[in-house]
Amino acid sequence: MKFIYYPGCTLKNKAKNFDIDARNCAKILGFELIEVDDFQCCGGVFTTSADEIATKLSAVRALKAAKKAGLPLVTVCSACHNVIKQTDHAMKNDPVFADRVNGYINDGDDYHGETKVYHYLEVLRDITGFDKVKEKVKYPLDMNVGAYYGCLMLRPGAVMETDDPENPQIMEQLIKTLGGRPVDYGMKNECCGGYVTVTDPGFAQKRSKAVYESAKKAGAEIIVTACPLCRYNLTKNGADIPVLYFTQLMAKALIGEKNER
Amino acid sequence: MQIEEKKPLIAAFCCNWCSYAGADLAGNNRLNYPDNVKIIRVPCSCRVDPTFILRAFQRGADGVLICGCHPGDCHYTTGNYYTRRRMTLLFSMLEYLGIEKERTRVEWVSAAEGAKFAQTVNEFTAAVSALGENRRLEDLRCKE
Amino acid sequence: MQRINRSELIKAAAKLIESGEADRVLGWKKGEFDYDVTPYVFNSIDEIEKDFVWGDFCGANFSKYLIKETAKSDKKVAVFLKPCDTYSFNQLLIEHRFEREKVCVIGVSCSGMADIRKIKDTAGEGIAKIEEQDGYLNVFTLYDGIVKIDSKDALAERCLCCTKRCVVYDELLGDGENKADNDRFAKVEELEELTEEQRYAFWKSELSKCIRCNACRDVCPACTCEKCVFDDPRSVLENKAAANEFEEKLYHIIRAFHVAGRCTDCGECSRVCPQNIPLHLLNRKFIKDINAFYGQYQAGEKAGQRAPLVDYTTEDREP
Amino acid sequence: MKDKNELIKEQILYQSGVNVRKCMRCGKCSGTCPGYDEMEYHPHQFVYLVETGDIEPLLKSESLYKCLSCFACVDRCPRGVEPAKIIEAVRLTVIRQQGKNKLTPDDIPAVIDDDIPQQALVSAYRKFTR
Amino acid sequence: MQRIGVFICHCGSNIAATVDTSAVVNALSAEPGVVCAVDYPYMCSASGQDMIKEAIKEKELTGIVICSCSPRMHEATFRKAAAAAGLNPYMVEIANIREQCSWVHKDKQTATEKAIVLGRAAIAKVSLNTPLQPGEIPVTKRALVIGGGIAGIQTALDIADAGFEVDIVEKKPTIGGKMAQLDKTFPTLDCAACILTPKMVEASQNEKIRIYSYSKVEEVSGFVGNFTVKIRKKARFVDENKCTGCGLCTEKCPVKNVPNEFNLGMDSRHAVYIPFAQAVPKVAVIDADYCRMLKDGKCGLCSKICGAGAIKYDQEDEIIENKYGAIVAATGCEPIDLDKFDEFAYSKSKDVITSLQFERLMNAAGPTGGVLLRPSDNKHPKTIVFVQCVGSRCEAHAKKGKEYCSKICCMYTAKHAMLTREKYPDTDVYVFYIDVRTPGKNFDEFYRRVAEEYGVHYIKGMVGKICAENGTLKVQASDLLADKQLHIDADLVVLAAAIEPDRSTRPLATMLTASMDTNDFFTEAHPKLRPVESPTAGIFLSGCCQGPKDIPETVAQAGAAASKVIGLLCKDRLTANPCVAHCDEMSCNGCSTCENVCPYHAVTYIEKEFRMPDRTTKIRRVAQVNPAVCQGCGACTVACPSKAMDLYGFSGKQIYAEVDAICR
Repeated sequence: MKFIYYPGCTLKNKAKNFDIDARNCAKILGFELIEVDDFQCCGGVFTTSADEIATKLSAVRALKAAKKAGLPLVTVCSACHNVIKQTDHAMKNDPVFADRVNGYINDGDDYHGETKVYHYLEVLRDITGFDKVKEKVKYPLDMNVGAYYGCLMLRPGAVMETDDPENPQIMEQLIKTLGGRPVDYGMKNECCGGYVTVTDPGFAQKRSKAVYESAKKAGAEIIVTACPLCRYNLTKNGADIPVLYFTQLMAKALIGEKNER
Repeated sequence: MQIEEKKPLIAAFCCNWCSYAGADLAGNNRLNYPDNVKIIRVPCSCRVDPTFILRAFQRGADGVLICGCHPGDCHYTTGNYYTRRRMTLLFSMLEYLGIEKERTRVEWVSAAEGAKFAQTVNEFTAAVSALGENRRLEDLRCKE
Repeated sequence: MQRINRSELIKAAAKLIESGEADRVLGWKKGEFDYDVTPYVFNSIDEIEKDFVWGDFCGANFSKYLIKETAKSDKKVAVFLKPCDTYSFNQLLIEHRFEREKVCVIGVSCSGMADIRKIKDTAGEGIAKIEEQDGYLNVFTLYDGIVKIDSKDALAERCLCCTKRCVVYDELLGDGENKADNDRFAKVEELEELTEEQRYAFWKSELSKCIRCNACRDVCPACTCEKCVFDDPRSVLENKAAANEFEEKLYHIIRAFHVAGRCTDCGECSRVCPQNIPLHLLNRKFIKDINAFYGQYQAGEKAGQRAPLVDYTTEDREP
Repeated sequence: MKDKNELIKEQILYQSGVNVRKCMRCGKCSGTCPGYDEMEYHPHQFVYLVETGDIEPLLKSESLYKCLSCFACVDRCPRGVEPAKIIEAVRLTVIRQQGKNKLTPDDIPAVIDDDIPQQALVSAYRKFTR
Repeated sequence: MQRIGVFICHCGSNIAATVDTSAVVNALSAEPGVVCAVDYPYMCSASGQDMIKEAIKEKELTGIVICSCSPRMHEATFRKAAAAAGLNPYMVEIANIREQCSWVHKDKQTATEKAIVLGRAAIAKVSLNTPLQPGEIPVTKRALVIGGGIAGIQTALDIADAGFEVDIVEKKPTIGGKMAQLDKTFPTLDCAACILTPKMVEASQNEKIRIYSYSKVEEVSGFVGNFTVKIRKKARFVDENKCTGCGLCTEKCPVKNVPNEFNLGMDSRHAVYIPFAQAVPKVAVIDADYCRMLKDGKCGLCSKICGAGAIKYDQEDEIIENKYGAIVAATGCEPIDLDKFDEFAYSKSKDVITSLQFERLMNAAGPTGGVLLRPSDNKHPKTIVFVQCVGSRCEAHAKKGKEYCSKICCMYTAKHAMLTREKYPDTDVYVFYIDVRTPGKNFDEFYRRVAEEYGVHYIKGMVGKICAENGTLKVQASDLLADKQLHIDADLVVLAAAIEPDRSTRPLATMLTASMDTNDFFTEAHPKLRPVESPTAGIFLSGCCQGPKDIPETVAQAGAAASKVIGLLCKDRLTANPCVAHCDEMSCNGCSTCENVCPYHAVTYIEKEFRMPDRTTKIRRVAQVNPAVCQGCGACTVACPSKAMDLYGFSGKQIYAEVDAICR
């Protein structure tokens, strides 16, 4: 199985591990990630305003690249996933928006939501299958892991359709598959403070603290996430347990500590 | 003998349960309306066949009014929903053929709406009178 | 020029007869003139090989014939249906007019049919013979010799905007799809743009040509009533000939209304009208309105679908 | 003639695509909002004040920059009102005015550290500047 | 040729003051077919009627026209008079020259002209009338009630009380329904069991009532007065006639860990069980999903210890076919699934419960013996948060919850709050509400007492998020009036879940050909005037299957449904309205168009053999109208392309004649 892969800028820079482990694990699990040529930054957030076109063009270009290749598009970063999925939804369901975007790009190949968009986790669950992942586990994890979803991967639920936004299980399933013990805690789908960390660090700190305290109280020894900003906020704001990307956790179980870069 | 100008003639089909009762209520409340309108009682507005309307025009009616229960209140639960579709399409077709659309009208009149019935008849009669005689859809043989 | 050639059709029909699947075939037979093709029930392969024709004049839609034909015997009848014919076929199935099990449908891809009127407009009267060759029609006329007409220029109006596909078949010859991109409602819209007086004048001049030959009704695959209201003394609408203007209008309005929501827009009514009345413009008005008011609907597209006039939503528009 | 307030309201409703009249005043958005205590005006008030057309105080409020766009209010609203989209539309009304950017390049060096992901800066820029 | 008599009423001066009645007499007597035309001050009076009767006999009239008030006033009167004189009552037509003429016009000349036109139309119509005989339908004098909750029990008791036999079909092993699970009832706080169980017993002991418990309706055919119903009596593996309900088997059964549905899974029961102590019938039932004997053939303990020899492992489902004159749907409601409301941690914490679970926790026969202990650790909760409108009043596109108000939640939540504070005054009780809706006798007074005297914190606002953390439920909510976000550490959270029709309702409605709304509640024949009847004749509605209701309303509606049933069953025969559709088979295409538009499913199709003019025969599909079911709306007549469908009393020909008369 082949996918067009949209890593996003942060994964090329501050979150290289996230990207490298995603690629390594894909190799082991037997699917191929073909990076989008010259991808542009997704913009980090989806602007909900009806008259915002320009900020969504890079997502449309990525979607069109996948459409052209005739392959599904996959992302690992929750933020990229959110922007691309929401843009795709708008292209599919909002004809006015789609007309304006297509009119702007105007390359003779209009896009109307033809590309299937997956999050890496969805590929594991819906295409590879967790049972297949399980077969490849060499070093089963023996720890309590708190899955941290944040908001971008889940909401708006009607568009993202990744999982039940109020009680997601996809990362828990992965943790179990890898031999770990998922820890359920109330704040797993609440916001870490997000981009407000730039303008109001104190506020972001409160939100992050609430999240990792909740995970710790529930017995988590480690937190996994799919978002570089979540990881940054939690780590910077005093999480005293490790915060890893879920791909890193997978790499631990599939490849082992030693091979960790 | 003086030749009178022909008064416009209007045939009204009223469903037994709402609109006919609404017309009765207009009477009970002594609300005046023009005598041009003659009411034909049908069990439900959905009994009104398009040919009844064409027949009326053929025979010299200048306007045709169809009254039924408000959608959702039909005595037979769904009858007026069919009426609504049938008449929408029929009237659109008549307009397409060049028949003035002011000559046809559907109005939902409940048994409590005597005033609405009277007002509808007033307005409709005025609209039809303004058009004058129906010449586009009549059968000359019926004029003797 | 048809995409599928005659021999393929014959092969398909012969196979059904040989295997005993069907014992007769409803197809097109040569008529008096090349352009005058008539429906015929072929009872043997020999007969088919001899008289069966397939070409640009095979416009006739056989769906309606199946009502009587299926009732004749318990054996299956094979029938050729072009994409547009299959919609009529389905519509009749929806209305329980015959049993699907008694018919073998051979779906035939169609490249559009020629309109003899268009040919006559170019070549004039006195057509002795028409041959098809490489996308052209060679028209042999008594007065002007051979006139060469591009097949495309002779295409019937209904074919110029055909986007139909074979929606039902047991066997399909070719892809069974058409993708013309003309707007079939263009003429309707043009009329709608006119003033009331102009519309009235248009229809008055068109409908006054009507001679009440009933050809439109007799060919119409939606007009399959056991007893037509215009023939039924009980109906009060009965009359044999239009006595005046009103009756022409009444007849055509009522006929269009009776088939509204069931008309598949096959265009047979206009094809057979000896007076060239554009009757399909009445049907298309209803189709256009139905699409605009109640959502896109194509009669006969799906088995079991509910016609718009026997359906409703609580939110329908007001008349 | 429509007054300025009405025009702003119309603009906000168009941009957000939200029908504020669907709100039944349950306050679930504000019950669920993680930024509540940082805000002067709360999600339900954004919806309500846009509905009444009393938008001026919102335009002046710092609350505009406290919304995390976490969409919890959007997902949990029983009436499908989507308060976060209203807040975003109000914010855009402000920052699209000349010189009203919340974040300027000069602000960046102060907040930047070695680990901050590009994503944070890009997102904040997109939310807080024209 | 018809011989028509025309009778013109003055109605005192009501008509005569505006209409020149003698001019009308003159004009109408000249109409073809009219053999007599007379006027009289009061046609509806006894002497006026006598005049009509005499004229019918004397002049051998075949049809009469009365020019008078609206047919809605006196059509029935004049039809009776005609019948008394030997004329078919459907040979009467009324010209409405009062309400629609003399009362709305002022000018005598024009009013007179119009009266003449209306008279002519009536004459034209009556000339084409045909004598109609109202059909008669025999009535099976037995009713079926589907659902054995309080609605079904009350309906059955009332029907039986009137002397008719009635059967109850209940899908559970016992009747009682949701009410049996309740603790106390608002606003009087009667114990639910104390008022319900006597009714259950009464139903079981009433010789007119037969209870089919653990059964369901499998098939329904027929029409009003004549339904045939197949009932599947599921195997309970216990002989109902032998079992004494001693309960020995239910104690000895080795399978003990079956979630107890009666207590909503908060405790367990055995594989053989009696749902609750006052169950009716008090007969054990074996749960085939858990019983070791039925699953693996190993055990048989219950059979060994049953003194009555009632255990029957080889019992099979039984199909019973009965005939009924009327059917009452009383299938009730249930709380919605809260799977999609995990912002309230419903599936994460055992201490987030529904209100129905709370009823069981407060109930002396519940899993905790009536002591309020929370499910996770059996500790007494000190802080309880009630959340109202969970899944009610949601927008349709939000895709979770229902659009309607569930109606009962405000009151039961007030009750729960009160009972909690009364029994455990040391408990803090918070109620989060959007609106408190308490229309009902003594309802608002009750709610005010809860708020004012019981120290319950009523907070206007909604809970946004609940996190379960180390045994504490962290409740985050808004207090709209204080403009604050609240953070409450609760021990127990009670969600007032919306109620929805029982899941069995939709397939049942299909069987009954009764219509439903988009929420799967049954639709009533008229929302104001016929609230307990379905539009389908002979089907009646009782309780929450028609819409959310509390107990008093349910009981009231149950009684109303019963009285409608009694009214039907009292009759030996039903007189059908003869103005119904009929099909001319020769013209019928069999196209099903009429079937599609008929709201009553009165049209069916048969394959019929026809003799053709050429002496061959032909089998054709043709429509048949069931005159007992048809209500005569006429939708089919217009839909029919060949006009094979026509309507007695309002035939196409009659209406054309009226049109012609009016437009003459």
